[in-house]
Amino acid sequence: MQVTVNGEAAELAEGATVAGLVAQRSAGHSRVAVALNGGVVPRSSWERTTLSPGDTVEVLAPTAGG
Amino acid sequence: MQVTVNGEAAELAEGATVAGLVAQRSAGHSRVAVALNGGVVPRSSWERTTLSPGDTVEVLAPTAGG
Amino acid sequence: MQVTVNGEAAELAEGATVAGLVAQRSAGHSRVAVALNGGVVPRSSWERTTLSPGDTVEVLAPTAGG
Amino acid sequence: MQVTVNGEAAELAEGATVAGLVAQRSAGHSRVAVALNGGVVPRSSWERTTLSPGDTVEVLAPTAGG
Amino acid sequence: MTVTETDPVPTGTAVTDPFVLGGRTFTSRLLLGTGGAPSLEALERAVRASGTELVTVALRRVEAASDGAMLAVLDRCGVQLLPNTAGCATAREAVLTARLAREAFGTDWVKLEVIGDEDTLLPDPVELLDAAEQLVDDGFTVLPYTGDDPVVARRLADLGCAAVMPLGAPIGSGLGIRNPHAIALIRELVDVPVILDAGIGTASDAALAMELGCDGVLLATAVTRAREPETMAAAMRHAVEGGRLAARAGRIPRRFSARASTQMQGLPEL
Amino acid sequence: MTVTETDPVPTGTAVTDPFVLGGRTFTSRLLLGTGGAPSLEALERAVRASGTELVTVALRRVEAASDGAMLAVLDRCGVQLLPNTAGCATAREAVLTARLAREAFGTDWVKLEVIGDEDTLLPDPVELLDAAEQLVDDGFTVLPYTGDDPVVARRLADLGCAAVMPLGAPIGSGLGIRNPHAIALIRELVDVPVILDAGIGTASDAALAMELGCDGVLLATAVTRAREPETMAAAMRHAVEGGRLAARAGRIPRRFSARASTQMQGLPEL
Amino acid sequence: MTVTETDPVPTGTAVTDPFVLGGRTFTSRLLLGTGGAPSLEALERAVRASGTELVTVALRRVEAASDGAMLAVLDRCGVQLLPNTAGCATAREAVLTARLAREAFGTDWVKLEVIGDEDTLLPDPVELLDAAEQLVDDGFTVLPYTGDDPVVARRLADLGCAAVMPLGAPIGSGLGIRNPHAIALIRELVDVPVILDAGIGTASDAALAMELGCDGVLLATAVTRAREPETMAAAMRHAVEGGRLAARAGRIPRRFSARASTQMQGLPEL
Amino acid sequence: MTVTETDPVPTGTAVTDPFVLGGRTFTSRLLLGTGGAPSLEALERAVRASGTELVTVALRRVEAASDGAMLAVLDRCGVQLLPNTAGCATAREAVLTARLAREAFGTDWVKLEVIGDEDTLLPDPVELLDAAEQLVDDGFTVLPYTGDDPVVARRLADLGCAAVMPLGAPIGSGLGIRNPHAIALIRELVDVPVILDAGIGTASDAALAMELGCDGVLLATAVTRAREPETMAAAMRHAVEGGRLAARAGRIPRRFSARASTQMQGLPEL
Repeated sequence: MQVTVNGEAAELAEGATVAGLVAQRSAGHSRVAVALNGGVVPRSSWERTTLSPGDTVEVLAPTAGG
Repeated sequence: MQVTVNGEAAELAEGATVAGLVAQRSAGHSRVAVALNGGVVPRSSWERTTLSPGDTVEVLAPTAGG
Repeated sequence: MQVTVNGEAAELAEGATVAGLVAQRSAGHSRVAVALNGGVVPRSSWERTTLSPGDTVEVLAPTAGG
Repeated sequence: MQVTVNGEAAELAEGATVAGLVAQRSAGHSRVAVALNGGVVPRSSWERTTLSPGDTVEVLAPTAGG
Repeated sequence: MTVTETDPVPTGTAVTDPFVLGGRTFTSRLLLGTGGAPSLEALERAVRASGTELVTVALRRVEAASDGAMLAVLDRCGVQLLPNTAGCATAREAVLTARLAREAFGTDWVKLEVIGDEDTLLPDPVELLDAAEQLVDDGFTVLPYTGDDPVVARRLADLGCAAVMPLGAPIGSGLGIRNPHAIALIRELVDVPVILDAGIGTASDAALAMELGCDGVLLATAVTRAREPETMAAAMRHAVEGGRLAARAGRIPRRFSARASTQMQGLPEL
Repeated sequence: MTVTETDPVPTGTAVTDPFVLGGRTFTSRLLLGTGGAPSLEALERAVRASGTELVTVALRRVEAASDGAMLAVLDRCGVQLLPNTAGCATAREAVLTARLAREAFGTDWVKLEVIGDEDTLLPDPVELLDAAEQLVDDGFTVLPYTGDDPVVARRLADLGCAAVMPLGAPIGSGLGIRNPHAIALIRELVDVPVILDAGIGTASDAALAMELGCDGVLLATAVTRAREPETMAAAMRHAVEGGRLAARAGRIPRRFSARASTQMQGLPEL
Repeated sequence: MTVTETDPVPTGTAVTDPFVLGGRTFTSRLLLGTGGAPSLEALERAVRASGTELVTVALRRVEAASDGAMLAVLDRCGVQLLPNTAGCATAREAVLTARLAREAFGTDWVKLEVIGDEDTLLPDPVELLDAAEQLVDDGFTVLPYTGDDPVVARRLADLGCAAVMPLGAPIGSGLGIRNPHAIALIRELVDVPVILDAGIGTASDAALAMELGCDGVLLATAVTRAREPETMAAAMRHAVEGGRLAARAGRIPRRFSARASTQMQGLPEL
Repeated sequence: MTVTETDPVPTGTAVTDPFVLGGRTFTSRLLLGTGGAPSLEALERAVRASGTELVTVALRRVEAASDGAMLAVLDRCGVQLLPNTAGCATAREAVLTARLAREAFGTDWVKLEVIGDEDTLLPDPVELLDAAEQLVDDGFTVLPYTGDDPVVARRLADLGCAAVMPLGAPIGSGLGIRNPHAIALIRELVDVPVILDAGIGTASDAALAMELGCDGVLLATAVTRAREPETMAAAMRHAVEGGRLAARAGRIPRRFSARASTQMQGLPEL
């Protein structure tokens, strides 16, 4: 199915979860946060949160800031 | 009847109008404005605007300002 | 004879006067001043002031200044 | 004899020395300097420096300074 | 010293640079407040010496208001009146005051003030923006007194205010322009006229405001409470015109070291 | 933009306050340097727009000097010439230059400059004091360009200089008045006129100089090298007059917080 | 406060003056931003030299984010992380970013930034107040980056922010504190800690912030983009401590003229 | 320079930057005057907290001089004494006073002061240069208190003074550095150490002096007359070290607008 991840179109398998997406994207990052369609997905819900076609996901990680 | 004019209690006759109140209060002032219960009373309505018990009236005139 | 005028060597005839030098140099300048060997030569003395070999002369004229 | 010490007239015995004057004046001060008639009297000369009538002496000691 | 009331317009240079505000064209870029003058005569002399064409006035309860004489003076001086909303602490009060002023003075121009602190008399940006929006929608020509926050200034301009009037320093403080950098940023961020309002203490403050790119200066206390209001009014007139001319003349760049103004070429060896 | 040459004197107020310098009385308190102007026509327009009555000139070797046209322009403007000693590094050179200038220009007035550093063109106080003393003894009306050291300024005044001319910043730097405190101290320490010389970059600098108590301002580069010399000249004229008027008007005191200019008494409850 | 005479290092004086922020007690009053450092090693050296206990971090898309090494460095330094909402232009974005940061970093502290202009990166007071209210209600410890408007600062404090963080000048500009008067007014108007954020360029800027009554200073660029970040970090540590001590020591009053520090009594006649 | 990561106190960074003055090497760049302290105990606490290694003292008539206890305190603190010539108005007096001080204190170091005005206590450059020349010829290590005139400063350096000590403002005024531009010019014009002397009021003033390129700071009143002399002494120690480190660190350039410290790349769309 077609979703948008970090601003770009991505093709995911049906039933793909946030947990799976994070595992696939966040190599080397421990503290990751996920926004789904403008809301926060708590880490505790990653496993049970399945993505749907057209979803917009942001997978974020720490960086330097002022 | 009892009304409040410029922050002080005032005793007016039944049927008193804004026009009458202005005439009584604004000696020496040409450009006067009147607020009745938080709204503006246009000069054109002064004659036909009668006051009711408990009304709050502000009769204002020009002064120096920065 | 050899003199220095405005920082450059100049060959003048024996008996040359300051007046002559000024006339030759100051075309277009009305208010000119002359220094001879570090002193002022007043305009009134130009005619009678003859130059000697080795003299250092500065012929100056007005210009813009701050 | 009459001398001036630190701006005030003082009566000293004939033959009085700078050393004697310092001893008399500089109680509690270790590092003292003496000026006699506008010149410095080195510590090494205090003993042999006798005062004369009319001398002006300044006996100075350390104090706080900016 | 005195200024003759027939005092001519300071120079022909300024009239070549009209000031368009709220769709009207003014010759003078100095707006004068009337508060604080020691007497009506002093006020009239100051108004005339300043060359102002736009003066601020207020509304108060009739018992406390000055009698009609002040308006007679201002009418005689031929100046336009600009009512203010001084003393209002909320958008609601300010909007109502502006509407009352429209009734009293027959003008839809308003100097919008919504104060957020009684000691500093600094504006409250939230209430100010709310009031500005309502009054613009109601057809007023809104001249808002604001802080020197460039983002607030741009929001006011975007709402349709006829100008923005950032402060130099608190009202009546005479501290001048505390943050020239902010005024310069405001000048860059908005397209409407910028009028420096509040804080001016003396002539060089007003000149600096114009050099920073302001289109005009509004002041009251600096003139009305000066030892000689009329003299200070004339000073401010010169300062605003001088500052405006300097801004247009294109100043020399600042240099850490010197640059000779007299040519060194041809320097004699003496 | 242009300034009509018939431009009237900015206000009647200034003429009530004449400027006495070297025994002569001037209307204008602005002294203008002629160096740096892009053309003689630009110079003439600037001189006229500035309203100056006293302009500085220099002496150079005839080959390098501008032709007589400049003097014709200045004569036509009716201004008094003030020769300078720019470029001199010793008292001897400066004294000789002053005497040559007296010959050339027929005036015993001199703007005395003795430079102590080539990059900053700052004056050398030791050579300056020496030259000033010699020239005063020789009957000159000495106007010394000095730093902003109050003690040197007082020494110059004590020597009999007709005025002291402290700098605001290095010549041509346009940095304005780097040390207003020092200028205020000089004003307190000397009884002769104080003329702020060098450093002025724009109108507010000139106004500030006058507000600090200076009796006049001397500038060249700020006008002659501005993008529009004539416009800046008019700006400086206004600034000097405005600053002078402000100094006489008695400014309001500075306050940390605000003071309302609109009366709060009679404020309605809306 | 007292310093025992045997105390070899005056920094000891500062530890008697802890900094309470958001219910926690800190020894250091210097908050350090991590952005702009040339390398992780440079960052670590700067963090250690600064003595900071609280450093800001951000969230970005994983592809663009620095790898975990930065967090490892900060953990090793034992500092608390303070996530920011840099880049957000609306209250909605900022609130969501704060909640994401809470997930990622496991902290409910947030440096709240809501930018109103892309060039100056100045905060938008309206969106900022909106976001602050939502986050305070949601239990966050909110440290808002705001302009130097005292009224906005007080509104933020009244909403329950743990501190207010007014700017000295635009982020990364290095212009220092453009309006010390405004910072002093903010100090008077709010009871929560005031942390000077943005604009600091060098040590004296940081010292001045503390002397104005600020409780702390937050800076990033001034250290991370200095030629020698570690050296500047040490400089800032000294400056913040020195400024804090000076504020507590009670400075001498300013005097127009001099007051001798050496006694004149007993001056000899030489 | 480097800071070992285990270094707990960044003051360690300063010791890598010794201060060579008059052929001796100092760790501290803060010179402290002893005048004005409320008590000897307060003086000792301040001296220790300041970390100074060089303190000024004076000579007065024995009747008026403090008893020997002060010297005992200073000896106990292990600081070097620097006699001054405070109160002298002529070169002759100053030279004689320096020679008397050499006798009394057994040092040929002298802080040379020749005052030209009693109210401002500003130095007289002519007498100062005369005295400096005589004392240098007599083998003294001369540290002259001078104005901020760069040409005078260079003349003093050319005469062989071990340093130049320009003022920031009048002695005891607490006005800070009135003319940073002049101090920066002095730093450029002389090769000897520059020590900012007089005018310092608070920590940020001292930090600024060092950032302008000064090698040290001399102050008395700012510490001795502060409400808490010891606390202010510690503040000044930090400020001087912080300012020195900042000068060496290479500050960021000033920018009119902003530069983001948080990367914008990878900003999420929320």
